[in-house]
Amino acid sequence: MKRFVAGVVILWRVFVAIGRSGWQISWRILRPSRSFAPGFVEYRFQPMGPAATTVLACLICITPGTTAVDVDAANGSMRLHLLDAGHGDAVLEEIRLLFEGAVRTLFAKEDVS
Amino acid sequence: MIEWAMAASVAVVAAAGLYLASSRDLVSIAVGLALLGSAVNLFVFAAGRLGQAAPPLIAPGAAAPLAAVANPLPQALVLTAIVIGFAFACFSIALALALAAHDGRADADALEQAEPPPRPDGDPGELP
Amino acid sequence: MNALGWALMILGAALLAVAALGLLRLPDALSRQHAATKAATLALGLMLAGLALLQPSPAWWIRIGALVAVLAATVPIASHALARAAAPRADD
Amino acid sequence: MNGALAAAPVLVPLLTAALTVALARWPRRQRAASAAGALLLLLCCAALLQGAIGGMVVTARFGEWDAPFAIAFRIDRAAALMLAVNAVLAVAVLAYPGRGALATPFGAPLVHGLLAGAGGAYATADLFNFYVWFEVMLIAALGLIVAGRRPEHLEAGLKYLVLNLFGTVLLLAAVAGLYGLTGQLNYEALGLALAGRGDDPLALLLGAMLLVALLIKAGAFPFLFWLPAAYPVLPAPLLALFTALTTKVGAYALLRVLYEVFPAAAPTYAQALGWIAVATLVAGVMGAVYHYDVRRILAFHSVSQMGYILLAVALGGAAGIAAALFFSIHHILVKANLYLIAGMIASRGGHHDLRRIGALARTDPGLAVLFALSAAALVGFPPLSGFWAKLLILREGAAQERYLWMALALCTSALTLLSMAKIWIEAFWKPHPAPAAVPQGPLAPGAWAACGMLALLALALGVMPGPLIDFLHQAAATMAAPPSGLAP
Amino acid sequence: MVQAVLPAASQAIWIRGAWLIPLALLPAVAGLPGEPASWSVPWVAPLGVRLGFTADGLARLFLLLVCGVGAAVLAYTPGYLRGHARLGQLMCLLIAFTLAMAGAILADDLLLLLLFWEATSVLSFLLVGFEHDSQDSRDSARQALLVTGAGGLALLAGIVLILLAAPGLRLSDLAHLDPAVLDDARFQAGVALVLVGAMTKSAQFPFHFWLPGAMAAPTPVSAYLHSATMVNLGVYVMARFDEAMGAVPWWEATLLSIGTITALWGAVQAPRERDLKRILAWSTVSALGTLTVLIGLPNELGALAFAAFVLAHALYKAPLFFVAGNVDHATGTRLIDRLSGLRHGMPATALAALLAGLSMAGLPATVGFVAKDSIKAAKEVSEVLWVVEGASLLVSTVGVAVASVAVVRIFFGRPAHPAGHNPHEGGWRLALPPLALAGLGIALGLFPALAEPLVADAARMIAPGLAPADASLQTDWLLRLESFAVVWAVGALVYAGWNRLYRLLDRLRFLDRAGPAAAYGAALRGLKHGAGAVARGLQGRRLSRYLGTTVAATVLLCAPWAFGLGFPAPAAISIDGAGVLVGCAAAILGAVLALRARGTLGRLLGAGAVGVGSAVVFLFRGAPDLALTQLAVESVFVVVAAVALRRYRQGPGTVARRVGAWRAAVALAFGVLLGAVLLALSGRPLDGAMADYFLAQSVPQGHGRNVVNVIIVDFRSLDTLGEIAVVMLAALAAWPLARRLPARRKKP
Amino acid sequence: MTILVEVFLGAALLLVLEALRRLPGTANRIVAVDLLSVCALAACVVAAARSGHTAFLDVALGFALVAFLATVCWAFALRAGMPEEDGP
Amino acid sequence: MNAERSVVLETTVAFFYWVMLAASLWLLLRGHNAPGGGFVAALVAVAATAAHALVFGVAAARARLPFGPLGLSALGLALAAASGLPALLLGQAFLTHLWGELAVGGLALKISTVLIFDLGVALCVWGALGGFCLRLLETVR
Ligand code: NA
Ligand code: NA
Repeated sequence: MKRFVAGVVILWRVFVAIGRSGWQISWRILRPSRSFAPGFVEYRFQPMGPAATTVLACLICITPGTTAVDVDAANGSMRLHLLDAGHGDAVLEEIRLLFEGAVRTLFAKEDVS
Repeated sequence: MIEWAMAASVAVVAAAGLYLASSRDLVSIAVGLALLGSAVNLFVFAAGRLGQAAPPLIAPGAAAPLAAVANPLPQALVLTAIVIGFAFACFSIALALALAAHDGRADADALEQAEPPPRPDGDPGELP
Repeated sequence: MNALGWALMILGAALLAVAALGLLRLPDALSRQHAATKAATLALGLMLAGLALLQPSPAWWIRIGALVAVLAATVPIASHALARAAAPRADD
Repeated sequence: MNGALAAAPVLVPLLTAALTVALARWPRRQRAASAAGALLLLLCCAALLQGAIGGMVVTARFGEWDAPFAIAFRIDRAAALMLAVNAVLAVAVLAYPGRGALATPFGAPLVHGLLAGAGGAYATADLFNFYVWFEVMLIAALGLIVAGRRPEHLEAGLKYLVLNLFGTVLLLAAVAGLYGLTGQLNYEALGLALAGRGDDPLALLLGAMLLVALLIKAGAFPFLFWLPAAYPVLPAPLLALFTALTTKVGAYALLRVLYEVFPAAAPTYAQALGWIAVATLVAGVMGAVYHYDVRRILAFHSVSQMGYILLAVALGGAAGIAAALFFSIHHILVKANLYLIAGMIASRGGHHDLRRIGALARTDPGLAVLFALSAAALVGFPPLSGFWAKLLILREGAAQERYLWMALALCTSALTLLSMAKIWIEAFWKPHPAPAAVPQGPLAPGAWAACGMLALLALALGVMPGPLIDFLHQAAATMAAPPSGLAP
Repeated sequence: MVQAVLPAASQAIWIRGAWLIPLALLPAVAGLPGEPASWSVPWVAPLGVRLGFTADGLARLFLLLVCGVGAAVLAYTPGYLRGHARLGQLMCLLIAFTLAMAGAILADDLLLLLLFWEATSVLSFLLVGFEHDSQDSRDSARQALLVTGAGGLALLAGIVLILLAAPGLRLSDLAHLDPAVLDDARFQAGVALVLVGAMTKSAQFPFHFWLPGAMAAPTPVSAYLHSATMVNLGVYVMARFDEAMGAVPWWEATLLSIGTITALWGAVQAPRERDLKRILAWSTVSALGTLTVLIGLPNELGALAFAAFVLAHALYKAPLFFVAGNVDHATGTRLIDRLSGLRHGMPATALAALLAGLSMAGLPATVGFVAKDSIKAAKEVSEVLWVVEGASLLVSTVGVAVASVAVVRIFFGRPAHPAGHNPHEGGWRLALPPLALAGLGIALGLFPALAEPLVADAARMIAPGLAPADASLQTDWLLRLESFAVVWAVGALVYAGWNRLYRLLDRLRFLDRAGPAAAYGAALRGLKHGAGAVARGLQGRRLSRYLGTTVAATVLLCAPWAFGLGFPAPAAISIDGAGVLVGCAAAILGAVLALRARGTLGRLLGAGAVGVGSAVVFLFRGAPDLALTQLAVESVFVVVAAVALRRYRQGPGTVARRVGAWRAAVALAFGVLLGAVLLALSGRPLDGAMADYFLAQSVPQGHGRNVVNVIIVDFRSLDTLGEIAVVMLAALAAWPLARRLPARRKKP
Repeated sequence: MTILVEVFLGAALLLVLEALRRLPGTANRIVAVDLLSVCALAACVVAAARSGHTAFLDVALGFALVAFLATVCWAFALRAGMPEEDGP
Repeated sequence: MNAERSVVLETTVAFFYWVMLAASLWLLLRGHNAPGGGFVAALVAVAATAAHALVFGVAAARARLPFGPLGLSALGLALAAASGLPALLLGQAFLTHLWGELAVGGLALKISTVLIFDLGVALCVWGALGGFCLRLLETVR
């Protein structure tokens, strides 16, 4: 039941994230005058199973302005590309808040920690 | 109008394909042949006329289409032609790669192994 | 319902055009990849939503649902793969 | 039974191809399967020919769909004969000891693919289906060309591919255009639909496109570049197979198209076709006169001889058609044999270049007899097959008062004599330029069997041409007859 | 090559007894009574060819020569080539040649004549080139083959025309030909071509040059082929046509002029040679010219003279060739300057030479005299031009001189011969055949009545009107002596001044440069150059040229009809077609992209864009299956493209910066042609019967609701079967091409 | 009204092709190709909407699955190191 | 293509491989009534094979093709050709398809030689193109 709820939550958040990220990038394209600086950040998390890591990476890819570039499941780290690296910490925090916990719940059995 | 557009695209794609096929770069030749194939696929499709936009599918329970549908025959012919064209495209690329691997110049016009150059005086000479 | 459906379709198509514009306007390959995947996903999603409104029948909804699922699964992977390929290596 | 027989020309080789692919890892089993397939094909084609001699036209509408809508095979006298000759050749080529392309794991399936393509092209009565079978032939031929994997093979493959693929594109466009114009694909239905359009420029243009596409396949001037570029680098058995299966199918289709699909417009095309044929004759033989590589000489002769066939096609009428078919059969048997003999010359002399070999008359008298016989047949010395072939064309050409064409054809004949004499003198008579060089080892019995069989057939054709000529006149009469209406 | 079949032993019994074979042929035909004997069975019925043979007087005369000289040659050869490794081969060829000659002479059917005629050409090629280790021998053989082979083609063309004008005509019909046929231009043209063929065979000017060249052959071959048999085949055929063609004005004039020129040419060339065989060869040319003149004479006596001279010539020329062979055999040379007084070592040969020489000189009591006398009689009766008359005088003179050279100069006088040789007879096989033939010549000269029936019978086949009274060969030769005295006297003078004449004539170098032999050489060289030019044209080796020429020729051949096409007017843009327009635009832009890209990736992506454009067109014109297939194909092709990108490096300079105008024009022309056809097509109504049938049958009979798929797997499943065969074969074809790369080469 | 969808779709296609033509480097163009396949998917959706046949959605579904391969393959090729071509 | 491993791609491709094969089967089975059919089914399967090869290596992908790629292709061709043979036994023309109903647990399933033909097409194309892609990918490993 817990995992079902987590799944639904994730689905909903994905739905919202798709909308937000699409909107965000569109806006950025249409108003290019607003300066932004793309860049990379390192995202560290509690190591989890490959499936869970994969889902987390996919969610990150859907999240506004972020894409997972390199994924290291064993060490629990990802290199993310941010469209606007200026707000990197906030974005990482949001990911941790919105997705990491839910994914961990979803893949509870698989949790290696 | 769409007839003219189709004719124009067939003409342009075919011309581009032929132009590329007669180039010296090996992969360009393969791409040119593929384009030529695409052009003629469009030609075959359009030769069956472009009148209807409804696909030739029959609704469940019906014995025949209820309204006018697109001509299914050219579609089937193009389907065959696409598959054959794809097979040839694969082969062309493989051939181009193999040729380039043998000859660092990768120049179709510089190939002269199969056809030794004839001499201008008409005498093939004593020995090659 | 119909009007809303078409409106969503048009919005989606417009968003697709915007995403394409993004290719030209954004500064580097990684940023462009954001446009190609994220905006395009939203665009397709909007169009599919519009289509769901236009064709309110299970036969359509099943397919639309399946399509959305496939897209939702493949687009992030494509995005990840592209980004991975386009990004300079970590050890560079 | 008839239905099964009608499908045999494609079904047997296709199944054999599949089987031989599956057996690719076991060469001996693969060879056995390949030989069995070829013999079965020969058996089926013999049965078809037997029926055709009795006047039976084996037809099959695949799927039993109604007449002009189904793809139909229609194996009349001409088709049955060509199929039988092909099968004979396949057996001979497979008997010939395989080296190079044929000995590779996929040599056998590609050969059977080629046979399937040719069989379909001869048997089919559907224009699009013809295109499909031609593609089958083309890709199989390409596979065999590049199987040698040496740079010259790849180069030959590229030239063959590009020029033939253009022909294919043209063919497909013409077929589609004819469908668009008439709504038909069946030869007979097309013939009926086009009967009233003798002066429709669109119909004529599409016909011209179709004919040019077939001329490209037939290696006619000025579409012949692929042939001398590709043929001379191939091993002998492949050449034998190619000479029978590729250009001849083009010429045969040309006959079918001209006299079954475009009977009304045929005279319009004949003039141009005749001049193309003459140019092909002369261009081919001049190339042969120039060269010193046996395979190159023979390849150019293939071009030149195609000119004779095209000339007969252009002359048309029952006599012209019969002459074209007779010449085709003669050429398949004799030329294929010459290619095989060229392979033997090379394996005994150690080289294909006449300047590097010699004295074979002394070391290989049997080979000399074999070559002399085939070369004389090619030149057209009576009473060998080439003589009757030439005579049939000359008679019809003179009857139609095409004196200039005939004169050029005769000049070509003289030059053919010259270049055959060249091979004889250089390879067989001349002392070996490097007397220390010894023959390269004995010739396999398979080579003798293959060449001997073909030579005997050609000889029989020369000594007793009457029955075949009669048969071909009947075949031609069927082909030249106006469309009779569709069978239900 | 025959050694494979026959035992190689050089003196096997069959070789020793081979000379009996032609003799066995003789009584079979020559022994028949005077009426023509015929034998005929159908052979190639649809072409009207029969295995028809007729033995009439003319045939018998020639057959006698073929068999008689043949027997002599077959007896002579084993002696001449004793121990030769390939003697058996040569004997087989000679026997085959005998049979071929007999066939040609007996053949009644025109095509059968051609058959044996060509057989003699091929056998002559093999015989002349018998000693094929020598370049000279090979070249001569080729020359003989080409000239007579070309003549054979003329003969073939002539026969085709003749048979067209007179279907089923046989040689024996020529004597009583329908005048309507004679008026047919095709018949006359056919005869003219036959004449050309006969001229090549009989070494008539300007085709004569192969005959002296053919002296590279072993002497027995020359004695057989080049003295009196094969070269006579041409005049034999001329004689066959003479009766029918006598009424045609150009026939006799042509024969007279050709014969005269040939006779003169041979007479002028003979003194320019030092090689005995070549001298004899030129005198043969001269004699063949004389025979042609005799056929061309418009009276019956000409025919008689022709027959008599054929006989006489054979009886002296063959022995003289044998003599030349014996001399060569004994001394290793045939150059007359180095030979003299051989009678001491070779008395029998000297005797044969003497007898044959007397006959050739036309001295009384020889068959040569008989023949010359009948020639003189024939010319006296006809009103031939003084040129012909004068020429024949000169020819006779040179004949006398040549005979003297062959006899007096070589066999008499002070003995001289190349060092290291001891001239002696080479056994009875070398001595007897020339003696027998020459002796026969003397016998017939002494008793012309013996030859009379044969000669007169032959003459009557040419001139049926020959009166029995005129057919006599008997002359009171004492009365005739004075008319020949001039010839003998001048001939003796020529002989005496032979060396001086040689030096004089040697200055006529322009004859070598401008003569037909030179023309032959020039023609061969020209042919070589022409062939080189053609080969260069056909093998420019550049694929782009090949394709360009192919496409340009295609467009040119199709274009004439493209101008008559009518096009539909462009309708207004409809909302319905917007999707198609988008697809078309994408396809066009994709094509432009592929065209303008410099890199491989750009090209591949451009092609992909064309595919996507096509798919869009399919989507908006009711072809979901097509769209899906096209898009899936494009996706899978990415694997191929990606590998290509990884592996492929463009060659330096292969991607041109500038547009090739010619290339572009050709490509565009073809594109426009396709587009125009499509446009013209769209203005026509479509016969939708086929589509309607499929749509109607799909559910009830095909059990499927996707009509396209039902077509693919059912209505036209055979196409699909072929299509998957293509796919499998393509994989097989590409399999050996896709191999792991060797270590990448470093670029400089 | 409905034509607007096609106009936008066309605009998107043209922009993508323009990007393919103009953008430098391999990575950029592969991104553009990814968008090109999205456009094709959109075209399927539009065709479905216009014709009222689910068949076109099936096309989209099938294509979406294989298009995934295309992108991954390009990405792999790029990652493995294609020769960087200067200019389009 | 020797890119280093990625857990994301490995996980998803391992999963999608089966999704694609399932989709391929789906397209094959319903091709007679809706877009799809043997060839497209085969292309989807080829895509699955190629994706698998990209991520897990060519050998692994080849191991998943029954009979090996070319054997599969030959089997497909033979199946397609053989599907026309039963008609010959009934005296009908080659490739005349036969239809029958099969009752499976109260469900009337239409079975036919058409399905065999289409299956043959799919296997032939899958084997040939899949094999070709694998062989090509091998050259750049
Ligand atoms: Na006769
Ligand atoms: Na006369």
